[in-house]
Amino acid sequence: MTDLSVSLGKLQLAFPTLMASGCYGSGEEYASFIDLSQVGGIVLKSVTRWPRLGNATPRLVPTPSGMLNAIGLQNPGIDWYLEHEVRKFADRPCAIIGSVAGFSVDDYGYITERLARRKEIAAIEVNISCPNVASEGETFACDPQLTKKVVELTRSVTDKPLIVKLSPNVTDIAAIAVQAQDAGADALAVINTVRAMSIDVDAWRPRLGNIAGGLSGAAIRPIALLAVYEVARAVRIPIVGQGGIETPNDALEFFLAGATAISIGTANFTDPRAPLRIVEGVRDYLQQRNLKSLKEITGKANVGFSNAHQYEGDEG
Amino acid sequence: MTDLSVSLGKLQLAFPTLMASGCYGSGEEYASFIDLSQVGGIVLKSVTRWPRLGNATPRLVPTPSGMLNAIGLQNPGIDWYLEHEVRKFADRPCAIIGSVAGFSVDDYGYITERLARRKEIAAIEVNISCPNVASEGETFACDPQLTKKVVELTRSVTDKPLIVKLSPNVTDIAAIAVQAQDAGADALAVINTVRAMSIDVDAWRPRLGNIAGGLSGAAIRPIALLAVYEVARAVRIPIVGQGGIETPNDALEFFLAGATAISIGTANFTDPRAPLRIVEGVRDYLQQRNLKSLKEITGKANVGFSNAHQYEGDEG
Amino acid sequence: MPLVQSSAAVHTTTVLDRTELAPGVVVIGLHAPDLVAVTRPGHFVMAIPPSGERASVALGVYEAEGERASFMLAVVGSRTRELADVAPGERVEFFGPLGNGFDLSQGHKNVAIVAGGVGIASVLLAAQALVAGGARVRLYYGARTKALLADADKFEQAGCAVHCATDDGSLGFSGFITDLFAKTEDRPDLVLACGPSPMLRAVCKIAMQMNIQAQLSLEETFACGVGACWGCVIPVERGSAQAPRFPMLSTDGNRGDPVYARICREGPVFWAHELRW
Amino acid sequence: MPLVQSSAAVHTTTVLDRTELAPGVVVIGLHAPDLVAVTRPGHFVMAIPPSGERASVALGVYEAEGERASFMLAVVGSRTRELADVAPGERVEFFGPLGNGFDLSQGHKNVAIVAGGVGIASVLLAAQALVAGGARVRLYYGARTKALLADADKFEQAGCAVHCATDDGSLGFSGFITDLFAKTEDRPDLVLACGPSPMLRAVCKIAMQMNIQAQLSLEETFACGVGACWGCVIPVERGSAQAPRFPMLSTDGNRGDPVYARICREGPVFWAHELRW
Ligand SMILES: Cc1cc2nc3c(=O)[nH]c(=O)nc-3n(C[C@H](O)[C@H](O)[C@H](O)COP(=O)(O)OP(=O)(O)OC[C@H]3O[C@@H](n4cnc5c(N)ncnc54)[C@H](O)[C@@H]3O)c2cc1C
Ligand SMILES: Cc1cc2nc3c(=O)[nH]c(=O)nc-3n(C[C@H](O)[C@H](O)[C@H](O)COP(=O)(O)OP(=O)(O)OC[C@H]3O[C@@H](n4cnc5c(N)ncnc54)[C@H](O)[C@@H]3O)c2cc1C
Ligand SMILES: Cc1cc2nc3c(=O)[nH]c(=O)nc-3n(C[C@H](O)[C@H](O)[C@H](O)COP(=O)(O)O)c2cc1C
Ligand SMILES: Cc1cc2nc3c(=O)[nH]c(=O)nc-3n(C[C@H](O)[C@H](O)[C@H](O)COP(=O)(O)O)c2cc1C
Ligand code: FES
Ligand code: FES
Repeated sequence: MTDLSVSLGKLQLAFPTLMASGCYGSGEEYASFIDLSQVGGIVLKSVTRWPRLGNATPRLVPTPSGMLNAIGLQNPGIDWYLEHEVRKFADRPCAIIGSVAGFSVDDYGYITERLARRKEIAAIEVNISCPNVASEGETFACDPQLTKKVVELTRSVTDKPLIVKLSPNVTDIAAIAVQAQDAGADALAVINTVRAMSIDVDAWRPRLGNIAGGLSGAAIRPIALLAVYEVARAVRIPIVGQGGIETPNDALEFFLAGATAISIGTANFTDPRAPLRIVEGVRDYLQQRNLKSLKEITGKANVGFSNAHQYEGDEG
Repeated sequence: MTDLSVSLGKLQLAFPTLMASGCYGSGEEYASFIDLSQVGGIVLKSVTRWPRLGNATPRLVPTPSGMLNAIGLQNPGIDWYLEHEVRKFADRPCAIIGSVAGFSVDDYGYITERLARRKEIAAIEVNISCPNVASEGETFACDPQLTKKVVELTRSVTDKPLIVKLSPNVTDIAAIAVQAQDAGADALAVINTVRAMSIDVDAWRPRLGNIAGGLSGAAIRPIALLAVYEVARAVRIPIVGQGGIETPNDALEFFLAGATAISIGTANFTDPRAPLRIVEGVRDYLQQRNLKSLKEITGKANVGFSNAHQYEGDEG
Repeated sequence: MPLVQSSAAVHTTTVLDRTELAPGVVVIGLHAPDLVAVTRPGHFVMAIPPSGERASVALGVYEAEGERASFMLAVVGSRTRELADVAPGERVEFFGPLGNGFDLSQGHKNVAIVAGGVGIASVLLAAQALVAGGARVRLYYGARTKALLADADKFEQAGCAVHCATDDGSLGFSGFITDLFAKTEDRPDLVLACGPSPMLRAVCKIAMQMNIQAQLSLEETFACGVGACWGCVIPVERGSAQAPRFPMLSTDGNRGDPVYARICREGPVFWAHELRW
Repeated sequence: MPLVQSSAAVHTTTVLDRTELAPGVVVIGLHAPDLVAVTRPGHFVMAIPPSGERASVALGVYEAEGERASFMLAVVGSRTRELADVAPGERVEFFGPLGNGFDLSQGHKNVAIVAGGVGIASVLLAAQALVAGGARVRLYYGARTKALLADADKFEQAGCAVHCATDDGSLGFSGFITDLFAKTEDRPDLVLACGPSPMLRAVCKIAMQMNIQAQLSLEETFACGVGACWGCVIPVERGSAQAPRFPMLSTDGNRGDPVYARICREGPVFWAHELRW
């Protein structure tokens, strides 16, 4: 049997497929379409310290091969969440990974500590690629120092696996990745959405209520893939690749670039069976090549700059 | 008559449409498909100090709603260029804008000085979003200090209009834009391609000879649009918007975001008439609304963060 | 008043028939007995474009009888174009039925249905169910031009009185359908409506003035269609039947009214008096 | 030996006919007298996919006679699928003809043409011109399976001897067409070839061994198709007829051989002995 199980630190996953935060509710929304025991895990919608209404509408805009979203972390806040929501996750047939978002370094520690204590939660994803009101609209993941502080603090409050989710909206994602690793992250989620916008030319107004939003879907796949490739060359901890993964071929690109697992977000919106088709296709690929496990391909396209002409290479 | 002329500093353009550097050769390649007197200007392929072979092949990869390229600035070098190429541009019926690329700050000054002296060249685009061997693979446009140095030097060697071309692969493009403006740029080109990659899962190898490349086309349009919007709020000089512009509607989004002119690159590959269709559609739009010139819409979607809920807004 | 809950699955179906009602408006009939068995008036599905390259598209369930269900498609962009191009014998996949449909459980006896454009597709099942339940049902149906009214006879066959309006006056009343509806002297005890947003707002206002209850089927850009992404929200009254049952800061930034409900999950049908738009 | 130069324009044409040769292989006939007037053997066009949402696709000009030109399309992805789906009466736009075609000016008398798969589309005009010029012409045509060889009779009609091979042995020689060609005892004085890269490399090797001149029509991913982007290059001998006429560092990083030529502009047809791949 081809082995598709992977581990992210101490977190064992039967399949290398996570359902991306904010795209899968708590899994209940998709339970009538696919057998949730066939996915590796579900990353819950990010939760904050206080209840949040989320952003003004519209919150979604379709774009070429992708979509913009600006949900604004609509969620009930950690108190209600712990009291009413978390217990519902107990009987999910796959790993449940909490996602925490904060507006100060302190928020992350506080929420992580409370959430990680619950047995229903197998691991915590630290979403530092959301806005940081304290530092004037920048996200934590855009600042190596803030990244370090958040990860150190969350590390100090739990032994459960910590996945730190990075932003692509930076000059050097590998440098941020190294900070997160050195501060104690068990794994890295690469990447969150790419900042973008759309304008209604009849109304002379941004289409999103929030003006700017995050681009996801196939359009960003090549961007996400390079981010994974570069981060993989810089760190030793596992990477959860994400950004526009829709097919087995897409998933394989991310494994070859250096991802240990992948997350599937927007592709579920097109077809809820996407995670099953991806796992099936990846299994076929390994079997056809007599490969026993994903380890045999992880990072294998991660070649050095061996090309003789690389020294003069660029994207001009 | 609706006025579609615009100016970028002292550079007057009969139409707001530039043909993007590296995508249009020297215009001769497209002369049998469209009347070049109907485009605002042509930005030539970037030229370097020495002849360059360019990158190893393959150099192109199609991606969802876009493409990757890693040409590597194949060009004959400034000496041959001045002697054999530039004179051919004399009779072009639109503005000819030279593009210079360098591997050191000094390169930019040297090439700009020599190229700008030629009467065939109406303005210079300073392509600082290409690799900088001196600073280890980073591009000049990723570093505010290098941006400043390059622009100051090129400014000191010519009075011709200088358009500085920025990279989207940075944490804060507006900050770089301000540096370029303060150092003497007459206009800014926003954006160059987005760094990305693709992997061949059969060969276990990156698809591009150069490993990484630049993503262009409709996929990056929402990313480019936000970059223009943010730069427009930070600077006083005109912006040449670019990235995935294919239709009149796309062009109008960029004008409303704050672009004075636009560049068209990848769309020419799909249909060489794209620049004409865009100009026609923009003219119709203005006429239908009784608007006399593009000035009446430039930056008009550039609203403040007036939304009541913005304070809690993000892209989660 | 809880609205009807759906029971959803992924369906792989075969195209039985394809009818072009007017330029750019197509009805696609599918062999879909499993959908027919569970769908209720006001439900929608998410149709997966055949190439799989594009996002799925929300479509109201138009007809559902025996083994055949159908959708009415207005071609407005690349996804609806691709779906409208399918030929009989080809495969169409979708997931659903989704959302909460119309609440027809309260024994209303005199019902007016107001529909605009392809909004008509979301109300035929409701009209049939109401007539079957003994209600007197009128359809007010508006469209840009005559050709688009082609399927109005389905409502006559169902036993409804049909009143038409066209923007260009090519058939029936010349003007907005809501203007025609506003003139009625036969006050209904329930209004159902589906169509473009401005039409729904007008219906809402008229219903308030007449002091009649109204249920509106709303359209928004959807991503997931199943309540997972919180992208399709609309402000509703806090504490209303359709408001999410957990704390939220309000749209005023205070712990007050209103709050956001998901159109795809708490809707797409909302009671007019619970909306705060 | 300068190759033929083209004279290009944007063409808007109407589909005359559409023939499915084999599953996934289609010939589209277009009313395109302006293209017929200027196209030469080995030319290609960039076809604009009807929706305008996708990049244009390089296609060899297959037939060109009277007012009709045709293209042969192998459906391999979304762009070729969209183009192959057009129906008679619909509009197809393209720009071209582009590139330098085959050089048939040198009075060769005994020509072998080696084609693989839809590569056949790029050599029919050459075969016709050679026969018309008095040459004896043989076609070696290989494909995966029999069904794909459907159009070989066009070459017979043109007066060529046709030798077929299929990978699965369903028609003609069982194996690669190049293996069949290598066995010939009738040594041609010129070889033309078009097909997948491994086939072209094999042809190149055989031609060298036989000491015959060969012209190869190459395929690569194109962006512009007109020589503007330098994306489609291949290493050629510095100083060869097809090498760009300006200084370039070589592929060895020195000022030596080879240098990069654009397949779309300096090619797509190259003399085998000038390539350095
Ligand atoms: C609950 C629900 C039920 C629906 N039921 C139906 C149905 O039964 N039949 C049906 O045809 N559609 C229905 N719709 C609308 C349909 O989902 C959208 O029109 C469709 O997603 C558009 O996809 P597209 O890719 O073709 O167009 P896009 O590319 O997304 O849009 C193209 C252009 O059309 C505009 N546009 C988008 N939607 C509409 C619209 N509805 N009317 C006019 N212009 C529009 C856009 O602003 C854009 O300019 C329903 C929507 C919802 C939420
Ligand atoms: C000068 C020239 C002339 C050409 N003439 C013709 C012609 O006459 N008829 C024709 O059908 N094609 C021809 N081609 C090839 C054609 O341009 C490409 O196959 C087409 O661009 C593929 O577009 P797509 O979007 O359908 O596929 P893509 O989405 O680009 O590719 C889909 C998949 O098919 C693979 N693929 C791409 N091209 C081929 C191929 N040629 N064979 C097998 N697999 C492939 C890709 O690697 C990918 O996996 C020519 C190419 C050139 C450069
Ligand atoms: C509607 C939507 C909501 C999202 N919400 C969150 C969130 O709350 N927390 C988070 O970490 N990422 C969030 N994301 C980002 C996704 O988890 C994922 O990283 C991103 O969409 C890229 O993957 P994809 O292209 O497969 O969707 C959201 C994405 C979408 C489309
Ligand atoms: C094939 C190709 C080559 C390019 N070469 C250059 C170049 O030499 N110099 C430069 O400044 N930009 C270059 N660019 C970037 C374009 O000028 C343009 O900024 C970018 O492609 C975004 O616009 P688009 O999406 O309309 O193509 C190149 C782009 C492409 C696709
Ligand atoms: S579309 Fe996702 S919650 Fe409604
Ligand atoms: S494809 Fe652009 S130069 Fe050949």
